[in-house]
Amino acid sequence: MARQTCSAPALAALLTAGDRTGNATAAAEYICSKLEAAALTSVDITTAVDTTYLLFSAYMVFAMQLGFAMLCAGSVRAKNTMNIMLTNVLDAAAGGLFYYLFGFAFAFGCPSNGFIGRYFFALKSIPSPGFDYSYFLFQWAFAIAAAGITSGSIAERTQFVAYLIYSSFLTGFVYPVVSHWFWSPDGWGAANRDPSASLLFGSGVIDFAGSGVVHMVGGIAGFWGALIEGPRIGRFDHNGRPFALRGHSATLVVLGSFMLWFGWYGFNPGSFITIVKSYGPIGSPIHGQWSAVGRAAVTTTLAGCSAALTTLFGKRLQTGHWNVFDVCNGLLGGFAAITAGCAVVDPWAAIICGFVAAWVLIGCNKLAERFHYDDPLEAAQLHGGCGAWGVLFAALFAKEEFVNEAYPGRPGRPHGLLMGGGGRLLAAHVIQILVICGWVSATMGTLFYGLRKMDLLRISAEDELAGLDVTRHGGSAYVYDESSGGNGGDDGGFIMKGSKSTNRV
Amino acid sequence: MARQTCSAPALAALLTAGDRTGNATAAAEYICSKLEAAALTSVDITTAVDTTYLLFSAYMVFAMQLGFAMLCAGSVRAKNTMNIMLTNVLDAAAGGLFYYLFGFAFAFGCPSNGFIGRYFFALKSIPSPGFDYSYFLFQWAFAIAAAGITSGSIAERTQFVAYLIYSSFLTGFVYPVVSHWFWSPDGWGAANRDPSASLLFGSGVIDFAGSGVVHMVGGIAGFWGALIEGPRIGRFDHNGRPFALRGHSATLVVLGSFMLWFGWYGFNPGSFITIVKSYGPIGSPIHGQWSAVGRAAVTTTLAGCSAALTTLFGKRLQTGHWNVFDVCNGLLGGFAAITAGCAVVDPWAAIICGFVAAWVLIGCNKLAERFHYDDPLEAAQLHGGCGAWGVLFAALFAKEEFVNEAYPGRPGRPHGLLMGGGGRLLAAHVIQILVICGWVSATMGTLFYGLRKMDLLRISAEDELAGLDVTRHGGSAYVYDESSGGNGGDDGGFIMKGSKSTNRV
Amino acid sequence: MADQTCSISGLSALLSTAGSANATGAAQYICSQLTTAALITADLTTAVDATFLLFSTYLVFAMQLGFAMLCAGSVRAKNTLNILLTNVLDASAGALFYYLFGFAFAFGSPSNGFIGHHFFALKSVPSPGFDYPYFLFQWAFAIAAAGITSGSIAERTQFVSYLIYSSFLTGFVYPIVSHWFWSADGWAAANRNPNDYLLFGSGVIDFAGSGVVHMVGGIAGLWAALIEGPRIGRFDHNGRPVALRGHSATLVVLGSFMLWFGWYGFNPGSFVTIAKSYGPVGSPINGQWSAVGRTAVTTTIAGCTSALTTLFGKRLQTGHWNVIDVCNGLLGGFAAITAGCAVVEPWAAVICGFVAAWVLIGFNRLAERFQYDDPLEAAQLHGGCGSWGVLFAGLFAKKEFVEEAYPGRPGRPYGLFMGGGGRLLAANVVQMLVIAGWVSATMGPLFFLLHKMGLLRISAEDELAGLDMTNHGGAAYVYYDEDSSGGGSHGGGFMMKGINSRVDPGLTPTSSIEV
Repeated sequence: MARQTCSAPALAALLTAGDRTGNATAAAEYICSKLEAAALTSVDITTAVDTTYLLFSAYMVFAMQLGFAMLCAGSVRAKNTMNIMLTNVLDAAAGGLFYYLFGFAFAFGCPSNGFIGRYFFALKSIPSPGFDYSYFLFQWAFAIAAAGITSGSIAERTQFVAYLIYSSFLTGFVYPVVSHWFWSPDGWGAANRDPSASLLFGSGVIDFAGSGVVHMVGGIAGFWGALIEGPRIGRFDHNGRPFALRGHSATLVVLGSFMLWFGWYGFNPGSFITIVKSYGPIGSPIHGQWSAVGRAAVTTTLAGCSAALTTLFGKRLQTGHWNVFDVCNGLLGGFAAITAGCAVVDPWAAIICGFVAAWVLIGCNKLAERFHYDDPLEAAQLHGGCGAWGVLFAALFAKEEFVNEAYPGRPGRPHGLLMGGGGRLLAAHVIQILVICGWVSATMGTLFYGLRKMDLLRISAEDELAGLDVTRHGGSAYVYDESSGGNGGDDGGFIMKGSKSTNRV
Repeated sequence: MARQTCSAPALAALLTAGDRTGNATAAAEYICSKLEAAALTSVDITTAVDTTYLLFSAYMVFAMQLGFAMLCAGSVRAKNTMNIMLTNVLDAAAGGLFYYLFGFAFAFGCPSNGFIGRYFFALKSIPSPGFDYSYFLFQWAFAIAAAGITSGSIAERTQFVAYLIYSSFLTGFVYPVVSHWFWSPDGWGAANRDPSASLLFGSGVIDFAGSGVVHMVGGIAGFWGALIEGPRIGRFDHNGRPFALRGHSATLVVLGSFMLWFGWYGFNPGSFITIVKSYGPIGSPIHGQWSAVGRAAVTTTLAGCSAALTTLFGKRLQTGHWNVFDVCNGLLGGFAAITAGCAVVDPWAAIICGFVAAWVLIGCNKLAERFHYDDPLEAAQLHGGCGAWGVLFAALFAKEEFVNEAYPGRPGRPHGLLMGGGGRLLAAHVIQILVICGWVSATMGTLFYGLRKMDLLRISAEDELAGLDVTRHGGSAYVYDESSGGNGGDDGGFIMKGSKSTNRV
Repeated sequence: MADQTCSISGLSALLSTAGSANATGAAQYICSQLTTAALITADLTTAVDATFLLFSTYLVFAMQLGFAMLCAGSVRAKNTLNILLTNVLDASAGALFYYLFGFAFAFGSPSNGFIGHHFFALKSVPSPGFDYPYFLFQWAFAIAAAGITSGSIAERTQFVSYLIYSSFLTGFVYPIVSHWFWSADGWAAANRNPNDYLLFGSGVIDFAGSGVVHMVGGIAGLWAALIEGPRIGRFDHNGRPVALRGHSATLVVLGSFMLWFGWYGFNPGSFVTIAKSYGPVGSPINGQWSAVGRTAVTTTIAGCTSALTTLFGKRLQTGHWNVIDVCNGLLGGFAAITAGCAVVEPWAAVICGFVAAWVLIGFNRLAERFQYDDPLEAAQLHGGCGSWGVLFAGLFAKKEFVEEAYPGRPGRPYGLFMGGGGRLLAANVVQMLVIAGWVSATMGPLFFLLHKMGLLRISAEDELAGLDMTNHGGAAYVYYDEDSSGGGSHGGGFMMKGINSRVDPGLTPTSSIEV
């Protein structure tokens, strides 16, 4: 930064000459130019701080992709590990290209209509004020998270080609359109709509970090995918009783869950986009976005924690053992639920959010078993179910003060029903749930159905029994043992020598 | 941020009128209001930068929980993996709730007496100046780290219920009280005590990031737990000779160690809490907290590295092979030791710190074997032993300049004995070690003893032999192979059926 | 923060008497206030930059975790402990050596163009421009270079020779290269001191180190792997290659994602500062913050393109979708974009990644042809794609971005294809040649010497049994322990047969007890 220097003698000369020669103008200009420079430098630093904040948040959201990959890998059987991990890598990679080419344009291309954006294709005319590269990166990380959710639902039985098609379609079109509706200043349902436009029900949808936009979209897409594919072989026996097909590594599940937790601190607090913004009188240490950001991190933490504990005891009563898989899923359910309201609720409300989310997840899982719906990662139940609860929760518990701080400029806007803010916010949120369900079903449901009709969706029963890794990915993920004397590079052979002999027995 | 604009004509008018009409006041007010605004904007930006710094540090400290989980998982036998990982998840989750409800209040509830805080229960009246949400999050991440340490000591043989009880008690009461003593401005032993209060020995305890407050507390709690439980079955044979019960995965140990290393950059440098603070003349690029923060990161790195290398060669001489488990533990021992003094010592001193820490750890491990003390993760030796050395180290090598910068406002305060600062700091630190030992023994020792008397502490010998995962957690952590035709949910079966036949062959 | 309160009464008293000689007082008052504000702003800027640099450093450090997991997953289970230990020691030994003299060789300023000679053991740090965060950032880079090489010589190298080469590389070879191209004193640096002459009037634009880091690591690995020869069983009697697959694809993916995560510190972090305006002050988009974001975007896009290209390219060749190859392709794209990340448009990153994927595939073909064995493809990936990245920066660097990232010399050359003439390309070609020559001249003889002294390669028996059993006291994985075979969970034999047929009980006292 250039340092402004102020020359006292020069100013003194101007001031002295001031009243005598009418040269006060020069003195005033001198002083003002210095003050202007100071103000502009502050603007620069503000931008730098905000960008730093946004970029590191984006990096953390990206780290969630690692979390998804490990969570998915641990939750499937060893024979399909390479398959699911490859899909997670490609979510990020293909998502990067498609979101760059047109996804970001559909989502945030401004100015546009309320339905779909149409600028910034391939980042053309970026940067422009309000739309810098860092913002694109942050939104990209969100987009690939949505696709990552869906991959869990259809794991272990889907053709790789189908995966590539749906992933590109979801990241490049379905998700961007939804995020345009609720997050772009042009979107018809956005709470931060342009000042001149009217809000939905005078309120708009407060889906702060995307319980609906990200989690429900991913979850519902996964729901249709898993429903159309049908359950994995062996998931339900002849009498329709469910069989647990356990994931192959609890360690990877815990690793993934912790990475997701870590990344969620970028997801939720990061959604403020900026951190240097005063809410109250300037210069106050506590009335600003910095405090709200911290609060969002705290509500996120508490919701996840209470959901994890609720699940722990709830499941203990039901099954008689302490199950780490379930606790991790409960934890993530709590996070998915608080995502919508994280910025506008009090910490105590977050505990309620997590408590209910745990039961929502347990309930959805019961329902899924009843209806023979098979979702290897419980993704539809977790992200769809808890996400929907989160959207409702935000509409119930949003606090007036926080709503006005996070969505400024429209005093007297509705807030949470239980906080005395009337039902209009709730109405808007119910609309959001219905619209997301409808849109995703109409697009992704059709896509999956089309893929099935073209025989591109599900793998053959033989492939499924043998495992995708061996049939499609050139070998299994693990080779802990090798026949010491023999040929180490026996690609087709399976990991454990033992399994060969098992077959023989 | 609002942009301040300065109107030159308006100011000129005021200046011109200045001396004629006595209207100088108006001109002065105009100029001053602009200057004030600039100053307040700087304050806002400063708060935002500090919060950004603190939050990302907190996220990194949280990532240590992932590190602990992986380190613990890799260091226990495969049959207890789910158990130890579940305890790590619950440390974070239960810790989140209890620290929210009263832990933070006990620790930092201000104003209070020197022994225990009593404000901010359930974050009531947060934010208030100096106590924002981000500060709570940072302290929570520290609290769960302490509980995580203890879980390693009592791994593989503890009932899950006992775990829940001790973890809540430690995070909710024992640890917060200790952190109140040494870190809260009200604490009787704090080095940053309120200016009016007198310091312990005129010095106070400089336990910057918690070698004593975090690591010794966790380590001593673990010591009593492991001592009261007794060693694992098979750890010492009939003649009392030790048997190594090796962890099941070195990869997880290294993964965990690296994650802990990563997180330690939040733990130590992050403990400055703020980064925008000038030490010298303002405007100097190097005399400020930003430089001290960087130095703390460097001392942390060097201490860990020299400890790792010392352990490598020390163990090589003793055992004849290069052992990665030992190197990782040495590394962590170095980190635990430098934690107290990281901010107040020179980089060269950090190398001494790490070198000694490695031998302290080796010595403590020898002692533990001699006295048939069994600690699966060496947590008591590592965090207790190296932590205690770290507390002493800080009192020996603290440099005057750095002490005055990190704990300003009391010129001439004592510093390290070997740096010519007299023995008063050392005396204070010895007191800290004794007090922490006494307090943790009195509370956690009693608790563990009570649990044992109530038969809630140790699992049965049969359960221990079978492994906690199968008996308590519904199956083993790993299922690499599955008998395709058989019962997918066969919980009791072990991972690799095939390997059975290997034995038969 | 210093007190900035403005006293209205004081100033008005001064102003009201302004006509007299007291104008000086008023002016001094106003100016002192303004100067204080400016200085506080300077402090803020420093703090913001330090925060940015430190967290970038932490991310780069996380790459070491990525390397460790990638390497571990890519070797066979019997050598896992060995490779893990080398990665831990890269970081540890690297820190000590880089602290003692590596940083001094690299950035000790003022110095000559060849090697630095200040700041040994961080003496007189901090000094302006050389603060602790900067040291830490450069350390994280140095250990990355050593980490690359460890992959090339995995599974067959004695641990002692590993310690020797790693110290030498981190403490001497790499710092000198980074001095040449990154220090303000370096003979080929693009950010050279204003009065010095730039190489070809341009200097080498290797922004984050495709050449300085990746080629150095890759070429060192090339010589080592070449001198050691292939692993036993890598090529059969007829010289046909046999894939010796890594033991865990999960770890490979974990490592790749961690590297991707860390690369966001590596590339955008190489700006070192973020609070720097390019255009008129106060503009929201004309500043280093935007360039930093753009760098993150180009990095992402290059990696993504390369991964997709590899996916389909390999699918056509081998008939299956291979996650290991995709991960390597991804990393190849990152290694390639590293040189130019800050000075190219996002669309150019697509080209960079696309070509990088084919470069990697091509080099792998060549390696098989010449029976060169590199367990992690490190020489091909970091050496090959790194070289392409250096060329790419010379071809596609955009004028505006070059002048922003390397300010103060208007009219400097930029990318050939962007109309900037061939001088930048010439400088970058010289960089490639010089790096290849320097690393070959230093690391090549070192490895050859180690080879002659019998310190380089392990014995064939050790190699077959696995390094973990022979040198590191046991296997990395113990999924089953025999103590409990009497208990409920009968079932499992052990994964690694090897542990039963233990090789040398004398060497492995602890493991012999437990089995």
